[in-house]
Amino acid sequence: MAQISMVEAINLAQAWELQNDPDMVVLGEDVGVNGGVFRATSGLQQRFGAQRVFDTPLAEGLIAGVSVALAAQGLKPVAEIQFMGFIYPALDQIASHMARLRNRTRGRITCPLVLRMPHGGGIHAPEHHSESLETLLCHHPGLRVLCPSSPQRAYGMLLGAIRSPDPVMFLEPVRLYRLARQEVQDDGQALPIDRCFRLRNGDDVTLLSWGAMTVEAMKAAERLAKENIQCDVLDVASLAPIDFDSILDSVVKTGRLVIAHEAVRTCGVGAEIAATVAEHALYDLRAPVRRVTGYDTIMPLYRLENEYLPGVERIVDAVRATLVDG
Amino acid sequence: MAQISMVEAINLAQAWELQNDPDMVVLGEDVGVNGGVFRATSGLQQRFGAQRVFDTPLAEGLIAGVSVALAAQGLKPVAEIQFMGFIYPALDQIASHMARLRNRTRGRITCPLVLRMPHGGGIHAPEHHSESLETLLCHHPGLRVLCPSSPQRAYGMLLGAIRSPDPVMFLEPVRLYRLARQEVQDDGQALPIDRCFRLRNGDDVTLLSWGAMTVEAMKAAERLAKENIQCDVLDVASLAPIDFDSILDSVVKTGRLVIAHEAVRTCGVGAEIAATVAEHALYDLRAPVRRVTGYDTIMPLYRLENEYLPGVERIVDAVRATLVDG
Amino acid sequence: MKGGTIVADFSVPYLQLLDADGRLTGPLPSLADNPQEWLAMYRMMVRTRLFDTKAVNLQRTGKLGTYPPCLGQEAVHVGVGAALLPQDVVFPVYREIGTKFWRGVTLRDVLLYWGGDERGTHYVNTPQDFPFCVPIASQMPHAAGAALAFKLRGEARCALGYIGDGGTSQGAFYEAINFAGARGLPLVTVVVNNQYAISAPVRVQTACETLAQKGIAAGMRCLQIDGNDLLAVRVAVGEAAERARRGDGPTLIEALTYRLSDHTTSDDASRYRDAEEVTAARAREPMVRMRRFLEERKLWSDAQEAAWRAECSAEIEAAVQEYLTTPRQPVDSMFDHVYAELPRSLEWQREEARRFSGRR
Amino acid sequence: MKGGTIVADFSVPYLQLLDADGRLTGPLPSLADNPQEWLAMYRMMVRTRLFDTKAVNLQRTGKLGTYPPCLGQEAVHVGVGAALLPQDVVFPVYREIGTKFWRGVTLRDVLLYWGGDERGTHYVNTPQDFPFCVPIASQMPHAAGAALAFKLRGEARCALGYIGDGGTSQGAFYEAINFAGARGLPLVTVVVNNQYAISAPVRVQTACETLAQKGIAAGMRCLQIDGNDLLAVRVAVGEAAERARRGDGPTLIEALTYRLSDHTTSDDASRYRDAEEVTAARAREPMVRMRRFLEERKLWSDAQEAAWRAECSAEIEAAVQEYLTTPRQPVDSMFDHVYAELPRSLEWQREEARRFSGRR
Ligand SMILES: Cc1ncc(C[n+]2csc(CCOP(=O)(O)OP(=O)(O)O)c2C)c(N)n1
Ligand SMILES: Cc1ncc(C[n+]2csc(CCOP(=O)(O)OP(=O)(O)O)c2C)c(N)n1
Ligand SMILES: [Mg+2]
Ligand SMILES: [Mg+2]
Repeated sequence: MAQISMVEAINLAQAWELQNDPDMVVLGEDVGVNGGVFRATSGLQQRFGAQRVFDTPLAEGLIAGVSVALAAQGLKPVAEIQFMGFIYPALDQIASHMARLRNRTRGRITCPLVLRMPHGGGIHAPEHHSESLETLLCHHPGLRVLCPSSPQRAYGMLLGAIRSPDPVMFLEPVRLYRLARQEVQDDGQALPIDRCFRLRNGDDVTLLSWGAMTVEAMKAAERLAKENIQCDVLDVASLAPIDFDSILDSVVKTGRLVIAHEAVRTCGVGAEIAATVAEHALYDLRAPVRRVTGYDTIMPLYRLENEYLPGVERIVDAVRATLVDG
Repeated sequence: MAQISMVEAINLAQAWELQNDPDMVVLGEDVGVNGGVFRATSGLQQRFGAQRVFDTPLAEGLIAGVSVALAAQGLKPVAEIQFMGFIYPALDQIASHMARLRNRTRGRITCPLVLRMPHGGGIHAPEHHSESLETLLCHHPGLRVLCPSSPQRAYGMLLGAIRSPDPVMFLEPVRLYRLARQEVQDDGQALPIDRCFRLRNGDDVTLLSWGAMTVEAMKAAERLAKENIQCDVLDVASLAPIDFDSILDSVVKTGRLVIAHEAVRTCGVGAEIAATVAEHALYDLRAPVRRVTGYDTIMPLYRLENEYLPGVERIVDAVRATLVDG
Repeated sequence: MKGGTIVADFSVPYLQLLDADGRLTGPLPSLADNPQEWLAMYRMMVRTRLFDTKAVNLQRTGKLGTYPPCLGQEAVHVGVGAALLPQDVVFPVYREIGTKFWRGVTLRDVLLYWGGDERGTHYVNTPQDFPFCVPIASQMPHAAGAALAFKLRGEARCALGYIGDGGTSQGAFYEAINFAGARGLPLVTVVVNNQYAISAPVRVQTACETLAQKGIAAGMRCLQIDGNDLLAVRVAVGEAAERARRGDGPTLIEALTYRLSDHTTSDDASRYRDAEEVTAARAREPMVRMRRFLEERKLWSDAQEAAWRAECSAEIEAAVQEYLTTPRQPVDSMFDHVYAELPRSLEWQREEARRFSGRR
Repeated sequence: MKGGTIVADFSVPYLQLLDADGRLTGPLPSLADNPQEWLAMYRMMVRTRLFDTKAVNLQRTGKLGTYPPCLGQEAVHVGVGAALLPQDVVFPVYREIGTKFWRGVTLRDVLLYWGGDERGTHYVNTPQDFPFCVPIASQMPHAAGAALAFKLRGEARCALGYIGDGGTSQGAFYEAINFAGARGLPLVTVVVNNQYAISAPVRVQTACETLAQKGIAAGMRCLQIDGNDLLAVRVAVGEAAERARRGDGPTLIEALTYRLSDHTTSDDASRYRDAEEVTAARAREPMVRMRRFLEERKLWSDAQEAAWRAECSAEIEAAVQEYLTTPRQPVDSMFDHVYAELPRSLEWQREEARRFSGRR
């Protein structure tokens, strides 16, 4: 088993499924010869041909709309949106058709497909290249929204996504693409796409995050462990629908909850989790749920990026506050 | 003072400002000769001419993008999006430019404008004509998002919106357009656009809603009053930024909170309010915050519309549950 | 512009076969030289118009929701229907019931849909056709996508995408035809130019002298036709579909017609257009001329007309009864098709919906 | 298509004034017959290229963020700059620094922007010009909107919208030009066809033989020019701008050029194109021919070239120093420009940001 990066894992998962599912096609901007601007589709066109892995014109709405019909026609499109900040032109197709076609036709026409997209900041990218817009997707019933945080989970969850009968939005944290390498078995095994993953066991505080923030959360948990504060760290991973059973189990155990995400605070997925937890486990909560999030401002250009993105310090501080509070 | 409907109030406010602000222009689909599909701009083109009130091609992205530049050029565009369900093609302009231009240019170029749009269901309209998508806007810092719930507030808040230096999304509940008439003084007085409005005073439970749901909330409050349950009913009105001061004051007083909105539950504005209240007033809460919302499903075609939209029964039930809970 | 040479040249042809008086303007192409089909098409136009009239009445009496009539546009819709094969796939907007009926969609289905019931999208006879599409132009990328699927699989099929004159202002329309051009996809685009987008006349949408020329920007074959001429529609769409199926690429057809009705039953067209204009347009409507054409050839008579109308009316009446007596879907139906399987987190919401069902 | 007549005819003219060897292809229109301007434009091309090279180096040494070079496209950008008046407004994409410099944007501003600092959009000398626009094609509706503002106010100004070959696939591009056509707006659209959108050659985008013909779908005047010919750019854009300012409507100009560099400093163009292709393109690049043209007329010499380069290099060096020594904005700056006034709900967030500033 090789040590591979997340972007390699994503590449492998696509290759596996292209090999095994003749209906799968890969499309998007620069996914062909260039192999994607992050190389997530590198070599796939060479290996599977331009009939199955191909570049589209520069139009995200088109990519999404064409994918809807490819899926309706029984193909399995796995399309790349080059950066999540460029999802807007595709939102009409995502919201009005992907999320609804099954419901609209009472199941006659369905839309199983995957939209992959780099997510989040931290790589000093230009404007609009660092957005975390999961809320825009999670607010649309009918979609599944995933965000893996390790090479292994990326591999398994992507396979799960491709095999899902539902349309799946697959958010890939750019900061993790090459951050760490991990042994990943290229065995075609899918991971569940409706579950949290527990990254660390602890009894004092539940610490929830996803994507690149899981790395900050784990660092925070390690730091806090030295003060004898034990965090139960969960990678939410499936942002819609959310696995509230696991989250509530953990909160009932710890009585405290901190949520960390990069996205803007207002109406972020953290708000939904905090609201649901406070609704279902209010009497188990020993302190207010704290959210450590991007501010309600515009993600700044890169010189101030690290002032904007939640980091270890803010998470540690929130966890400590939670313990002081209650 | 005449008794007028909300749609007439909206018409009057635009006429007032067109009369007094030579830079204001009205644009959108069918806003000219036809006066808008709900007649919100009826007679304006006749009165102010086709230079100031004009039809655009059928393209919401264009309407939004053109408005950005009109505003940057010192005009004051008040544009209509025919239904909120058709906001998607405009979201790129709204999120990438309206919300950001001031920040991007450190204040050099600003974007004061109003996008008006019918909001919500309840009139047995076709598919996509009944959406409540405020979350998509509230999640974008830089925008103000308003939703009036009476002719008077519509008049005053629309004037406030037009005079605001910020881009304002003005959501008009279709169900209220002609539901009730009210005396409205056509005096050009703006109302604040950063405040809640208290619709009823009570000490037992805080009941928050906006748009057409305020009518259901008020009916619920009246029903509950007969059981001697006194609701503090607030029309949130300004959905972004939210007036949390008023909300927290009320919750501290009542110790209980029920939020009713038409939009999908997950990541709805109700989630943000619930999360923020539970964060800042956890120890004042005597029961879990309850949300009465649209389900996490697709707004059904109209035969089941009333099964989907939250109504008096569900609100009453939630308030009662809040009292039993705590 | 001094020093200029010409690097590209284009022209937009126009096709009319049957003039407003029902006279042929020239020899009939073999594609349309089929008396059996003339009759079938004419009958379908009559059936469609009778249904359309009934649907408007149902709405007026509170028995149907907002409904977009197709009065005056039947030739486009029926001609398209006749030009396609069952394996082709249609991507409609919301007005093209003539095409749907031709392809076997039932009258009841259409009533159910505009009656606020999702089951109206069932289409047992044409299971791959897309349902009505309300967000303007968003169906066009689907049409291009299906055409891509056919091409990738090497199937001799075409996708037919409808778009209105108003719809040609939306970016999605251009993106789709541009893509179809770039990949040489088997896509036939029919721009139904009925002169209005709700209240906006075509000149609000564009300065173009034809909407057909939008195809030039997509690098595709394009033409304009008399859309009230059933035979021209049949020929132009038939040729385009055949080219598409045999791999000769996409075509864009602008069909000139006129919306004789209000935009929908919620609209009042007298607010924005003159009675004279409508009267003039009525003289060019599609059914009279086709009837004359048939009558002159002794293929149709007043008696046949009366009999066929009676037959259609009875069928429509039966469908209306069926529609009106169809019980609403259970409240669970809101949850049944959001995902392939109901997620855990939706279970309690379904419980809540059940609990309050019928108790507002 | 039998029975067809032609209802519309179009052609796309092409303009080149200076060939790749620096020879005039015909008489010079008076618009471009201005030796002083030739020199100013040539100098600006040199200045732009020297800056561009420096910026790439800064990125390579970690002193600048991702940067999109303009190597080989200077003639389009500088020619556009020279063709415009100060009261016109430019809506760029991200590569057009030649235009910005011409209009008085400082070198430091451009460095600041790509150096991750919003203050790089300040543009004191051209306060209405829009900053770079990253979401492809979304600037085009702005250009149309500004043109509408000029028309509504009766001002003799034009808006200039830039778009890349890749950008012509986005719906927003078509929506904007279609609107400009419909309203006869003073909009000049320059399609910079540099043959690639990152790795995708033009044929991935479209089947069109020219991108100029996109203008036909917008009902507007359109032409194709040699975009590496500074004089052709100056003339074509100048004429289009004059027409626009005097109310004669919009023009779309396709400028043929070639991106000699990588797409950005994050890109590796050798992955998707041959060295030979680049070599062939280099022979057609814009600066050499303009220098020859000037030298032949004794307007420029090696000595002048050397002196000018030295002057530019010194200026660039100074700007780089200024840029490198510009302190970052305070953390408060994230909050200062979200709204005209800081909302109450953002106050405590600003507190939090201050508290953690510099403590990650
Ligand atoms: C994206 C979007 N915007 C607005 C509307 C509202 N609307 C419904 S039909 C229509 C006009 C369509 O005109 P056209 O394309 O010419 O088709 P026609 O109705 O004439 O058949 C409008 C604006 C919509 N359905 N979708
Ligand atoms: C909406 C959107 N999608 C994708 C991108 C990523 N992207 C940046 S530049 C580019 C290619 C642009 O090509 P072209 O329009 O030809 O301009 P050029 O870079 O050649 O100047 C892409 C795909 C983007 N910036 N915006
Ligand atoms: Mg129309
Ligand atoms: Mg390019």
